[in-house]
Amino acid sequence: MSVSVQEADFDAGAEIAALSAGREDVGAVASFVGLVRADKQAEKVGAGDTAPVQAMTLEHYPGMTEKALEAIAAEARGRWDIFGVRVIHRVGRLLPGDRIVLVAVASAHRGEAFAACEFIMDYLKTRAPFWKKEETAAGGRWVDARESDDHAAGRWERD
Amino acid sequence: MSVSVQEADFDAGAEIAALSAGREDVGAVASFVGLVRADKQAEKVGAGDTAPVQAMTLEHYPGMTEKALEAIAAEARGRWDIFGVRVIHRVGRLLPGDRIVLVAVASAHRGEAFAACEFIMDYLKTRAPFWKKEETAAGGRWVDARESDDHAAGRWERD
Amino acid sequence: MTVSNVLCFFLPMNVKILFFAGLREALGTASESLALPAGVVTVGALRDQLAARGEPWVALANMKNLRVAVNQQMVGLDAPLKAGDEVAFFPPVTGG
Amino acid sequence: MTVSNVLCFFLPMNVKILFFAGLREALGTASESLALPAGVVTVGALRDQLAARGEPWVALANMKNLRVAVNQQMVGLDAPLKAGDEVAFFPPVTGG
Repeated sequence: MSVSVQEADFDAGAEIAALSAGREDVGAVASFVGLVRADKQAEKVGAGDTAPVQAMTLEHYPGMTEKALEAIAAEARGRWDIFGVRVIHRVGRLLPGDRIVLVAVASAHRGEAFAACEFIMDYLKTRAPFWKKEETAAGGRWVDARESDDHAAGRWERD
Repeated sequence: MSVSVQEADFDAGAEIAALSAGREDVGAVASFVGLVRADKQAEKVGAGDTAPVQAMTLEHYPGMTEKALEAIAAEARGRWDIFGVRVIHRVGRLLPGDRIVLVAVASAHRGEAFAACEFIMDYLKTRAPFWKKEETAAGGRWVDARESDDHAAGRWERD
Repeated sequence: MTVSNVLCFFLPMNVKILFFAGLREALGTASESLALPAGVVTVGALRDQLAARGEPWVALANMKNLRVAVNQQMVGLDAPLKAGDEVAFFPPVTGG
Repeated sequence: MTVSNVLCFFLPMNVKILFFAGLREALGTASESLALPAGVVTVGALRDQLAARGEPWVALANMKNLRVAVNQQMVGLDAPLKAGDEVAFFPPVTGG
């Protein structure tokens, strides 16, 4: 289980390969890469304002961020029979098309790998202390949290 | 939308990156890599036989395979708002730890990317004409279809 | 009458039959071209016709979960068959 | 009495307070160290104490969906607070 918060970009293929390297029991690696969209702002401020995002700055809470990501990965390991988890989240200034986050999960079977990967992304979106500030021609603007993200994370709550 | 059936290995990172290259509207790339497990045979023949898989040979139906994969990808594009799909399935003789299949899906949002990626894998498992033959110390053996795969594909059936 | 005219007359009466995986091995052949016998108008009838050849062809009748494709589309045993079709028999698929 | 004895006595009375993202910008500060006032025993009471400073601190009271972490764990406003804690106030998170 490995979590990184870093300014540097990552190589998704190398990270995915590392999860099964030297092993013969991994049958499935599910992964997710999140990227900066230029059209994000348009969606937030309504049809009238379509200012494209020119850049995005990711702020985080050093120390707590790593702990939160470790806790999310540990929770996934408790719920599913998975062999390895890799989470990389970038911080600092990013441009449209840049990679923001990688989540990759290795398991024997695809069902568990997919479920754990989606679970980690959903929880990361609501529990890990990162904040995005978008720059458009109109200035900078902190991104509002999405209700749909709370909803997505809520799917995994146990009764 | 792009489908390949090939003997050669693939670079998952390069394929994932290609789905968002030059675009600023892709916010999410979900992907899956399937690999040869050495312990596959043990699971199939019961607790008494734990002969590890030494190699696996993948046979396919040239022509139909590509059509089936294209049809599965097209079905996914009809169901979800996704921008790109990449499917690579290897054939020929593979060893434990070798990559077998890649499915990667790009979308604006992670929910659609994950759903389409898992849908394509589930349908590929039941609709695409590939057959696996495992080699163990005890000889060669064609892999039986799994009921759980039919069940997984059945989740996506519309009423 | 030229040779090509003769070919045009006879070839469309044939179906191309393919076998894959364990079935291919059991039958000892990957494909054949067969003049579609009179009265064989469905995939199931063709399967029965082949199985009636005796060993090892009875495998086609005995196999649970036999899968069939006509012109590279998965179909049921009741699917219609016509001269010129490509018919494939195989076990349930196990890729991915 | 040595200097180190004095430090041992006074430092644990402080809480470290952190602010992030839009809240950090609104307050014009990222962190402060504060002697925990008598009677302030919950995160909510600390929030109220800070907000009572007036502008721009009232933002802490006015902000919908204010999130709080104590010692790097997300908690509710009713969470207990003690000297030596690290308290962080921030808007809902938006990473990923």
